[in-house]
Amino acid sequence: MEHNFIYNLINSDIVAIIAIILLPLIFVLIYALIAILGELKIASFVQERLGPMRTGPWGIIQPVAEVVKLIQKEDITPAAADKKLFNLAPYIMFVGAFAAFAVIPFGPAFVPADINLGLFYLFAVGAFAIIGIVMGGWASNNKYSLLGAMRSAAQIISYEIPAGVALLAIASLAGSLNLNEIIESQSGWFWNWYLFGGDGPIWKIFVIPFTLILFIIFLVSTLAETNRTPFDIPEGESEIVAGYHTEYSGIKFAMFFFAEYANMFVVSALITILFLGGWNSPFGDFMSGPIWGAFWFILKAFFFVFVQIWLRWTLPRLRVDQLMYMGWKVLVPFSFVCFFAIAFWAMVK
Amino acid sequence: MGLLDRLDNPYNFGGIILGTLEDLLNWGRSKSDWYLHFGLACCAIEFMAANASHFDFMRFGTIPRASPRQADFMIVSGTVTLKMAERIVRLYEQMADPKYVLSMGSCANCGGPYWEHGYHVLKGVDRIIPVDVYIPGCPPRPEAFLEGMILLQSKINKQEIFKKRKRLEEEMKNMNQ
Amino acid sequence: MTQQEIYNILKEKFGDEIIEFSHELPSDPYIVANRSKIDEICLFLRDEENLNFDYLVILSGMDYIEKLGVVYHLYSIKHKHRLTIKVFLSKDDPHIPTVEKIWRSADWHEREAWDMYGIIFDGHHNLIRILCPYDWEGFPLRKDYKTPEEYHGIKVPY
Amino acid sequence: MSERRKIEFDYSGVDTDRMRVNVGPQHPSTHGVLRLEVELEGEIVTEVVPHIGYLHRCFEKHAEAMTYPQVIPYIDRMDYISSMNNEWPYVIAIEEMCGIKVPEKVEYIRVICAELNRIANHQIAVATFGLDAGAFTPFLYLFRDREWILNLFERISGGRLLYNYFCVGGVRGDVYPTFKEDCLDIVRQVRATNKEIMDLLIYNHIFVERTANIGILPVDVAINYGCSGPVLRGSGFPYDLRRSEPYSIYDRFDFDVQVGKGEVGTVGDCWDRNIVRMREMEESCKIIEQAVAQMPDTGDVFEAIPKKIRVPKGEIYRAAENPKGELGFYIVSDGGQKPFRVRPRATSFINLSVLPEISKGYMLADLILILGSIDIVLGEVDR
Repeated sequence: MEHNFIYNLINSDIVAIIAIILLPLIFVLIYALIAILGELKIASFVQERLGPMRTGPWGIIQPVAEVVKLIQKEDITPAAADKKLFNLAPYIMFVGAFAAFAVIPFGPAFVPADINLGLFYLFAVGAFAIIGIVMGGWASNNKYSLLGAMRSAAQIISYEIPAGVALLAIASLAGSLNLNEIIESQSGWFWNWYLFGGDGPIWKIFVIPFTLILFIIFLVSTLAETNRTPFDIPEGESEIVAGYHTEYSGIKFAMFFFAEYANMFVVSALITILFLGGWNSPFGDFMSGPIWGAFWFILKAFFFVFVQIWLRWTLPRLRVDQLMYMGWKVLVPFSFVCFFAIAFWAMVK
Repeated sequence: MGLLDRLDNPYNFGGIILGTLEDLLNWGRSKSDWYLHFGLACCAIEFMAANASHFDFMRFGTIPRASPRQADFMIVSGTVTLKMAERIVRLYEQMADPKYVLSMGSCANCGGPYWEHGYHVLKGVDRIIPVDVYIPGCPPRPEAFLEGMILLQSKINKQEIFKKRKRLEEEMKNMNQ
Repeated sequence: MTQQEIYNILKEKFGDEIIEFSHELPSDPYIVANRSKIDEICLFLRDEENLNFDYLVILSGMDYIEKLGVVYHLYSIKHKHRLTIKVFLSKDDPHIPTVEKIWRSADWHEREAWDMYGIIFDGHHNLIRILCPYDWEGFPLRKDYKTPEEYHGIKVPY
Repeated sequence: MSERRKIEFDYSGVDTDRMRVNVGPQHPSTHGVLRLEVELEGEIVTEVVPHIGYLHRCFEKHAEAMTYPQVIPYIDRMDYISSMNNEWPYVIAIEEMCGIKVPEKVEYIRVICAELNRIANHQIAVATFGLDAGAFTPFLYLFRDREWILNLFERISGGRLLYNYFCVGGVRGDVYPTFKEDCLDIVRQVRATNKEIMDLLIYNHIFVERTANIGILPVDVAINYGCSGPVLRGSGFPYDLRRSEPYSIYDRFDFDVQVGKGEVGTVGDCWDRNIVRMREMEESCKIIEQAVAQMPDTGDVFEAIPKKIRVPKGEIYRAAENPKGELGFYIVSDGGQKPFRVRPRATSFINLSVLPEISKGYMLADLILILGSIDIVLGEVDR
């Protein structure tokens, strides 16, 4: 708990815990609104148009309108659906996405739960999303939903493996599964980031290609895990209507919607932690400190959220079997090669 | 526009914007309209043009949804045939309340050029589902379509949710008596 | 090859099955054939080396008020010549052999002719309505067709 | 990834249920109101049954009830993406029956309009094809350019989408003074965007993977099914009415008939059909440039328009190269003011009939792409 300024400030258990829980929740809600607006505005920018313009100046409170609308929509549960699972699925999905925020270190002074197995926990909770998706898709009793859920399950499980191997490689470099320790081991200038082989003597340049490839593998895998283009086949609009959430409306759809954006942030944060030095400033001691740490962390994470949105409006969609091919025959072997190289480097360092 | 425009309303004193909950709800619904595009014929192409960068239908806060469950209003653009009529009714019923229908083009309004000899054409989509806004034209220009969208938004803005509920409750009471 | 020459070849091969050849300007020339062996005539037209009508341009059903008809427009991509064959059918017995085995595009055309005119193509594998709903009544393009008042409870006339 | 050709699974030892899915009539990517009854084995399509007629607007019945010029607006509404091209075979047929010779200037205006409309049609075809593959942005880029062409059409005919511009013996309005410059502007703009689309979409690695070796249509099958236009040419067969039987003044222009060559996959796959459309836009640009250079500045476009159209008794079939293929009209006249019968050779209707043949054994996602590559317009399929 020493990494938590609230705990140090108040030092009262229950109030501190509530505050610690609330802070990420508020962050998620605000972030989701920003991300939705970002999605609309970036899409518009890419496509040479303006995007929402009629809600506030430049349409910046558009997401608020969406939320206000979504909470007053009729909440339909189809008669043929499995009602319990159907109603539970979106909340599981959202809980899964939100639980990941428990260990994300926003700055040197704020980690909601500083546990030793942070990386492992994050990885485990990240897989929670497919339970929600498969549940929702199956319970909807809709063929498109079922197809979408099946695709999603196959996709997420396949891409956990290269992502997991990438995590292992970084863990072996850092010698820890604690997220804060991983970040601290990358402190200093930006060439100490694991993207560039981590801290080490000059002949670490031999390992830089492997970490760079690993970074790309991890980026691709996370795109697949969050169902973003070019891997958005679980909700591929042109084929299976809206995929697993075809039958969802109103607030339950909003949960799926929020969870998707929350997941985007989680994986972006993970990339930041593992490869870009988390809350470390890129310029050594310059602009570093608790507040600046949070700034750098959110800036880096938002950059990857932006990359995901950018890719979505640029690339076409892959097909299911191509996705599997890519996962098993390209990413998995390459990630193993990188893992061995990096582990060897970690040994001899 | 919407809530922010109501600076001249009776609840307003000294720069503070006040409104009723109804205003907020109406504002949300009118500014965030997700549509189900029921593209049927020629009008669908003009609708696509309205959706594209040149006219940018998204400015109004609309987002296309492929699933009727998540849509707020349906755009019926084109000739409705008898074979299609039942499908339109079914999709309309699948949409979540509150829902609206925008009839685009003469064919959907009244049968258009097919009104006389079209043995297989439904003479107006309002024979099977309630329509909120009619847009004339064969096909309507994208500008006409945008005008229709503004009309729909202003219609939503003027809805009286709570009064209607009260009235319905009274009617129910009277019926029970 | 001109249509007159094709007519001569056909007349020689099929004799009485080919009834007449008409060529009055400004109309296109056409050949009138008997319905009973139209599938054999078509197969011959497709497979004969110097005719080679491999492309069925269009197959239309017709209503000539007192009788029905089927018109075949053929084209040879190789020799670049066209041919029009007409077959007349009586309204009481609108049966004609199918040509869907010869040109696969005839499949949908014949279904359409059945849908619109009620012409029955003997031997067609799936002769059901194509444009109108499957439970539609009557043949809309016949000249004496009356628009129904109601379909599934929906009023049809304006 | 490209070694995977066609998916063939041996399911003999497995007891599975096949799933029948209804794709359409309201579906994001059936290009209108087509309904496909698809039988799926997992994700593999085992059977496709198209159900059409959801937009059956009784064109042929209307044509019998209208006078000859009144039919033209209904013809516009058949293939509503390429109206100018639609009107052409109809007016050619009637002009031939009545023995009308149209002025030189009208011929050039018609060629330019038809080619511009061909570009507009192919832009929509490529755009929606990209949309089916999940690429939304090229769709908007192509629609942005299409606006230029529509603006020009609006200036000469008054309509954005449905023009009613060609009439028997001429066109409904003369061109405006800066017409030629505008045409050349459009050609420049189209070329610039097409270059961008080539990079962004056509040669995008993911797009190539998605569309190459998918939905292969052999040329003999295509001919037997009566396919025409880019669907037939994509299979490598150079059949183009503008070249094989030049109507109007197409024998005066120098252009190539583009065919699919199987550059990234097999000849006749989805990518080939799509690239034929992309390259035909360039050919149309060439024709427009030549036509603009040759077009006479003076001349009365109304001089050959008859006051009253009375078509002599008889029948005629005339076809023209529509962007989607050979569009023809079989017109039977009984000598009156109304046609006895107008029977269109609906290209999309015939091209669509090949879909069940070429989509078996591919995945559901491929089926959508195969459908997109055929480029149908339901208004013409159902008439």
